[in-house]
Amino acid sequence: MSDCTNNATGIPASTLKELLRVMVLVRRFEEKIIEVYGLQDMKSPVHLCIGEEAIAAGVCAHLRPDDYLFTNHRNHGHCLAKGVDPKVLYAEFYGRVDGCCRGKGGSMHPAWPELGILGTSAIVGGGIALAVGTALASKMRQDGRVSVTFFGDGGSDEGTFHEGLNFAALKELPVIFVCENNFYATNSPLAARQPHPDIYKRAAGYGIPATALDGNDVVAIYLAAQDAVARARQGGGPTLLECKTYRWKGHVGPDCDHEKGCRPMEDLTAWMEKCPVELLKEDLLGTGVIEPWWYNKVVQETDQELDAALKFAKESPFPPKEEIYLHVYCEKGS
Amino acid sequence: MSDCTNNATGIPASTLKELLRVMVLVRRFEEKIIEVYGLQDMKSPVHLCIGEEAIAAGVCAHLRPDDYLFTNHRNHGHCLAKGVDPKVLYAEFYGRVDGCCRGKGGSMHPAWPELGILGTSAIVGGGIALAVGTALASKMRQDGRVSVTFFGDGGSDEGTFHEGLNFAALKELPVIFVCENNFYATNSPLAARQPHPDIYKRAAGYGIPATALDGNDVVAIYLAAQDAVARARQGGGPTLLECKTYRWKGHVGPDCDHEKGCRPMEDLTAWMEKCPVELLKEDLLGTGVIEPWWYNKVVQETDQELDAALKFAKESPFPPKEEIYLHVYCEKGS
Amino acid sequence: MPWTKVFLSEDDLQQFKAAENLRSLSYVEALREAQEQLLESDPRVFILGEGVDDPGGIFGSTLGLVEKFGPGRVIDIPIAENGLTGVAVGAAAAGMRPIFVHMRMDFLPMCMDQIVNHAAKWYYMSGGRVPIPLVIRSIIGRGWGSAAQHSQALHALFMHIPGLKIAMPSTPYDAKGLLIAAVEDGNPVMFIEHRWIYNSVGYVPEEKYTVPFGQGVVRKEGREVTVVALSQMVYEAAKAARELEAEGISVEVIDPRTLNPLDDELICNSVKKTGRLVIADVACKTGGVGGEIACRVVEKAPGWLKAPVKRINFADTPTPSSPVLEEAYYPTSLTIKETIKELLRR
Amino acid sequence: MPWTKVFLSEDDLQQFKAAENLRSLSYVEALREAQEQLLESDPRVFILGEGVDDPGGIFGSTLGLVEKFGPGRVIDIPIAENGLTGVAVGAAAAGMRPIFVHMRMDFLPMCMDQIVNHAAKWYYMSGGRVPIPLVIRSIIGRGWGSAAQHSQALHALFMHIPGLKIAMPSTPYDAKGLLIAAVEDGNPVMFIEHRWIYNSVGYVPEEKYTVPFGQGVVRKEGREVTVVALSQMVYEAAKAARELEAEGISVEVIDPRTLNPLDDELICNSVKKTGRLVIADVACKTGGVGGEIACRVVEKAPGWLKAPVKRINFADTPTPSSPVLEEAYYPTSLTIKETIKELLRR
Ligand SMILES: Cc1ncc(C[n+]2csc(CCOP(=O)(O)OP(=O)(O)O)c2C)c(N)n1
Ligand SMILES: Cc1ncc(C[n+]2csc(CCOP(=O)(O)OP(=O)(O)O)c2C)c(N)n1
Ligand SMILES: [Mg+2]
Ligand SMILES: [Mg+2]
Repeated sequence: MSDCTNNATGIPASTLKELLRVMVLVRRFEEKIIEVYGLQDMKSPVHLCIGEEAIAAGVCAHLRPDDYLFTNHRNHGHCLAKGVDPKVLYAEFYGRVDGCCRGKGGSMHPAWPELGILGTSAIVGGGIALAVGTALASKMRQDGRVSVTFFGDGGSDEGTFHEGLNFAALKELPVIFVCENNFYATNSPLAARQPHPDIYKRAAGYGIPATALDGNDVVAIYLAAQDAVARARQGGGPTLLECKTYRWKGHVGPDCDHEKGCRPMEDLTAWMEKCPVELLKEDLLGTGVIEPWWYNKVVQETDQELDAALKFAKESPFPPKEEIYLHVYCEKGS
Repeated sequence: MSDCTNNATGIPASTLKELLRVMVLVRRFEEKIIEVYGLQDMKSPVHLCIGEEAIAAGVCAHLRPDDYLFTNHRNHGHCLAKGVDPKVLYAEFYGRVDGCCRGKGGSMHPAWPELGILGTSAIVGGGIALAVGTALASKMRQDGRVSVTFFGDGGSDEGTFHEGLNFAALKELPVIFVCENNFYATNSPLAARQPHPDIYKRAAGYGIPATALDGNDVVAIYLAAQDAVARARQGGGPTLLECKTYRWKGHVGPDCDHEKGCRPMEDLTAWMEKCPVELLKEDLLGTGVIEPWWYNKVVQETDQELDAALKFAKESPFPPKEEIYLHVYCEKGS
Repeated sequence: MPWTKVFLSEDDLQQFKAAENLRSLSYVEALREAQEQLLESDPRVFILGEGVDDPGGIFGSTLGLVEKFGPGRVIDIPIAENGLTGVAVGAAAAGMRPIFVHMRMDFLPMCMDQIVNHAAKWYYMSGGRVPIPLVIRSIIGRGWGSAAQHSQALHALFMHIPGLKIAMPSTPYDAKGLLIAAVEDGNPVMFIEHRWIYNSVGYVPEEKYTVPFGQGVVRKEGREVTVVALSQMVYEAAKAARELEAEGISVEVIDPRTLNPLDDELICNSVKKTGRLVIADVACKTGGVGGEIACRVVEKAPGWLKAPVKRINFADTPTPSSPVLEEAYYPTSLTIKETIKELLRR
Repeated sequence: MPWTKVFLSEDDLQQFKAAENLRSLSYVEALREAQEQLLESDPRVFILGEGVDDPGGIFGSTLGLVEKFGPGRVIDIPIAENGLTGVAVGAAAAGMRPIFVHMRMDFLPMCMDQIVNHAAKWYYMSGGRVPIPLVIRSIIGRGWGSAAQHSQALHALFMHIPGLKIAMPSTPYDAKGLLIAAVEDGNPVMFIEHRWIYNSVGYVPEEKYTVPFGQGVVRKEGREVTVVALSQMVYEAAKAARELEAEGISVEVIDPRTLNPLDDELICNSVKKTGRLVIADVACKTGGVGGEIACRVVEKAPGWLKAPVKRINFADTPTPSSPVLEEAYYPTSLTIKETIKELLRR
C-alpha cells in the first residue's frame, strides 16, 4: 500500500481510499437505519440510497466546505459525503433537538449551512432552481463557490429542470447538475415518463456540456466531476452529469420493493453485482492500494462512529412542544 | 394565370393564391384595428401579428376544420387562418354578445369549437400542454385529428414547454409545436432569456423532429407544415417548427414601440423589407401566377368583408350585465 | 338513514349492520369502485397520475384498474404536474373526462397555473362554449414525520377560485357518490380525500349513484353547539359529540360534504338553533375555510351567536417532523371537546 | 399626521401641502425611490423580473434603475416564473435580498410551488437555520377588458400560508415604507400593489424609512360603521366616508396595510365602538380575506355586532372582458355607500 497514484486515471491512492471510506460510511449509515427502523421510533420517511453511493462520494470529493449543495428526498449520501456529522442526521430523523433542523425537518429536509447545505426540498425537481440561485449569488459576489444539485430522473421530468438549465446556461453560472438516473421515480419506470433513457441528451439544447456516466463507477464520476467543478469554478459555466445507477431498496422505507412486485428481481440481482462499494474495494485490493485489514478497519471504525451517533440521537431530547410555533418567521430582520 | 403548379415546390397555384389571400386577410384585419383603436371603444388589449402572417397561413392551410388549434395572446392570425369569421372576432374585441365568447374573453381568449379552437390561454406557454391534451384525446379516440399549438419564443422559456414536448414525444401524439420566434417577449430580447437563438435545437433532446424556418417565407412554412401534419396524422408523432420572424408593432396595442426605444429601428426596417405578404405577392406576380388586378381585387374584397364585419361588431349589443354571473359553471352535467 | 351515519369503528358498523342488513365498504374501496364503474360506463373517462398503475395503487384507491382497463385508460405519467394538468385540461376540453390523481395535496401548488388560470376560467372565458369536465383527486396525507412539504391541506386556496367545485367526502358513501357526481358534473372539481379515513367503513350501495353537490348532512343532531366539521374531522367531531352527550352536552355535527357549493342554509339553520358555532377543519386556520363559514353566518345574522365562534385547526405553522411536535400540531376529538366545554362555560 | 392621510385627488393634496410644506410623491415614484435606496444602501439587494429593465419599467416602478445599477443587479429574466422564483429563493438562502417583480398578480399561480412549498416553509423546515429574505412584488391589474387571466387579485391564497408575510400598501408613504420594511424583514414577503393607485400622490419623506408590519391605520375616524378597506379600496372607502359624512353618517375607515400580520386589535376596537363591520376588498368574496377578518371579530365577541357583516368584493366569477360586464364586476365608492346605508336602515 502506498499513496502514489496507482492507475491510469492519476488519482492519488489516498483519494481513492477516502472515496471508499465515504461510500462505506454512506452504506453503513443506511444499513443501520434498516436495523432500527422496525422499532418504529424513527418516525420519518427514509429514502435510502443504497446502491447509489458512488455518485455522492465522487462528486462531493471535489467540493469545498463552503460550496453549496442541494439534494432531494434521497439525501443521506449527499449530506454525509459533504461532511455532515451522522449524529445530527440520525437525531433529526428521530425528531430530536440535536437534529440538524431541531426536529422540524426530518429525513427529507436536512440543512447544514456550515457546509453549504442550505436546506433540502423534497418536492421533485425543487432543488434544481435553488442551486441555480446560489450559483447566481456566487457569481454576483464572485465568491468562487460552486453549487451542486443532485436530483433524480424524476426530477428531470419537471419543468424546473428546463427552467433551471436554461437560466444557468444563459448566465454561465457555476452550477453542476447531477442527475441520479436510477430509472425509476417511485415505482414508475423511466420508460413510462420519458421517450428515451438518456437524460444527458437534453443538455445540448442549452449548450451545456454533459456526460452520461456509469453511476456505480466512483472513479468515472470522480473524474467527470473534477472537470465540471474546475470549469464551474473558473467561470466556465454549468455542466450536467447523468449518472446511471439503481436503487436497491424500496422508494421509501427499509424494505426491498422487488418482493412486492414493484420492479423485476433480475434487475436488482444484476445491479447488486455492480455494487459500487464492492467495485472500488475489489479494484483497490487488486491493485494493492488497500489490504483486507484496512478495509475491515474502515468498516469497524465507521460502525463505531455510527453506533455512537445513533446513541447520541436517541439520547437527545425531543424539542419542547411549544417549539411548534418557533421558526415560522425569522426575527433577526435586516 | 393558371392553376398548374408553377414552382419547384410543386404547390398548386390555387393554393399559393389562397395563402396570399389569407395573409392579406390577416394583415388587413389588424390594420383596421389600428384604424379604429384610437377611438377607445375597442376596450380589449390587442396583440397584433403584423409581419408574422406567413406562419398562421402556412400552417393552417393543412388543417381540417376539426383539427384542434391552440393559440396565445397573439392569436388573430391563427384564428382567421383556421377560418373563423372576422365578425365574431371583432364583436368579441368590442365586448358584444355576438363575439365568439359573448364578450367574456376579449381579444386574448377567442374560442370557436366548430373549428377546433377550444379556447385560448394568454398565459405564456399555457396552450402548449393543452394541445398535447387534445392530441392525447385524439389518439385515444383515434379520430385522426391533429392538434397544433402556436406559441412564442417566450413560451419556450416556460417549464410547460419541456413538459409538453416530453409527454408528446413519449406518447407519440399527433401534435405540432409551432414556435413563432420573433426574438422578443414583450420588450425582453431572446438573448436576455436563452443562451442561444435556436429554439428548435431543444427538440432533439426529446427525439422530436424539428426545423428552423424563415418565418416570413410562407412557402417554406407551408411545405414544412405539410410534412409535419402528414406525419402527425399518420401516427408518426410530434414535430417542432421554429419560425423566425419579427413583430412590427408594439407588444400590445397599435403603436410602433420602436419609437419608444423598445427595439432598434434598423431591425424593423430590415424586417419590413422581408414583409411576408409582399414576398409572396412579388413572387406570384413575377412568376405570373397572379396579376396586379387579382391582388387588388383580393384586397378590395377583403376590405369589404372586414368593413362589414366591423359594422356588424359595433352594431351588436353588449351583453346584459346580469351575464356577469353566467358561465361560471356549466349546467349541462353529464 | 344509513348513509348519514359516521361509523367510528368496525364494531360500531357491525351493530348497525346486524339490524339493517347493509352492504359495507371502506372509504378506499368506495373510491375504487366509483372509478371502476365510471371507467366501465363511460368511454370518455380515464385516469392519470403519478403511480396510478403501481402495485400500491395510490394507497389502494386505483388498485386493479390498470389490469382491467389497460394502460391506455389508467395512465402513469411523468412527474410534471403542471404540464400534465394542462394535458388533462386539453383532453377535457376535447370532451374526455379525465380524473387526475395526486398522492398528496402538497403537489397541487405545482399545477396552480393550470388549475387556477386555465381549468377554472375556461368555461367562462369561452363564453360558455367549452366546459372542462376534469376531476382532480388529491389526498391529504399526514403523520409519520412527513413534515412541511408532505402534510398540507390546501382546500382553502381553491375555495377562493370561482369556477372550481370542491368536494371533501368523509364517509365511504359520500366518497363514492361524490366522486361519481364530480365526474358527471361537467366542471373542474377538486376532490379532496383524507388518508386517515381510507379504512373507515360504512354503507355503500352497489350501484352507481351520485351525491349532490351543495347538500350538507347533519351527522348528529344537537341543541347547544353546532360543529361544522370537514373530512376526517367529522369523525373527531362525532366522537366528541358522543362523549359529550354522556356528559349531558348536546352537540350538532354538520358535514358540509362540499365546500363549493357550500350548504349555508343547513349551517345557518343549525346555528340559529344552537347559538354557538365551532368549525373543525383539517388545515391551518388563518385565511382558511373556517373564516368563510363563520362569515356566512354573521352575514345573515350575528344575533344568532350567543358565544364567540371557535375554529379548530392545525397550528398556524408549517408542519413539523418530530413526533412530539406533530402531536401538538394536529387537533383531535379532545380538542373539540375542550373547545366546546370552554364555549359553554362562558 | 400627514402619512395617515389618503388624498383622493391632487387638489386635495395641494390644500394640505400649502399648510404643511410637505414633500409629495406618487405611489409609483415612492416604490421606485424605495428600490433605489435599497439598491444603493445594501449590496445584497437585487431586482429581477420580466421586463424590469425595459423602457416601460414595470409601469414606471423600476424606471432608470438598470441605468443606475446595471443589468447585474436589475435583471431581466426568462418567462419562467417557477424556476426563477426558485433562483431567487436560492439566492436569498445564500444571503442575497432579491426583489422579484411580477407585472400582474395573475402570474403567481405559475410559481406557487416555489412560494408555498419552498420560500414559506424553508426557515421552519431548516429549524431556523436558513431564512429566505425574498420580496415578491406583484401588481393587481384590472380594466380595459383584460379578462380572466390578467385581472386577478390573489392575496387571500397567500394569507393561508404560514411563513409568508403580506403587505398591501394603499398610500405612497406606505408603499415606500413597507417595501423597505419588507426587504429588511428577512422573511418571504408578498408585496401587493394596485395599478389603479400608481398615480395617487401623498406625503413621502426623502430618507429611507420603514413602516412596521402588523400596524393598521385609521384613515378616517367614525362612530357608526367600520369599513376595513384594502389597497385601492381605501380610496373608495375614504370617498364614500366623506360623502356620507355630508349626509350625517359617521364612518370609520381602517386600512390594515399588512394582511399578515394583521392588526386585529385595531379592527376589533373599532367594531366594538361602531357595532358594524364592512370589509371592502379588491378581490373575489368566497374564501377571501373578508371572511378571515370577520371571523377574527366574532372570535373575540360576536356581541359587538349590531348588524350583519357585509363584504364588498368583485363578483364571485372570473373577470369578464366586455366593458359593461367589467363595470358590473368592480365595486366602487358607490357600492360602499349603498352598503352602509342599507346596514344602517336595518
Ligand atoms: C412535485 C412532486 N411530485 C411528486 C412527489 C412524490 N415523489 C416523491 S419522490 C418521487 C420520485 C422521485 O423520483 P426521482 O426524482 O427519480 O428520484 P429517486 O427517488 O428515484 O431517487 C415522487 C414522485 C414529490 N415529492 N414532489
Ligand atoms: C405566465 C405569464 N407570464 C407573463 C405574462 C405576460 N406576458 C404576456 S405576453 C408576454 C411575452 C410573450 O412573448 P412570446 O411568447 O415570445 O410571444 P410574442 O408576444 O412575442 O408573440 C408576456 C411576458 C403572461 N401572460 N403569462
Ligand atoms: Mg429515480
Ligand atoms: Mg416573442
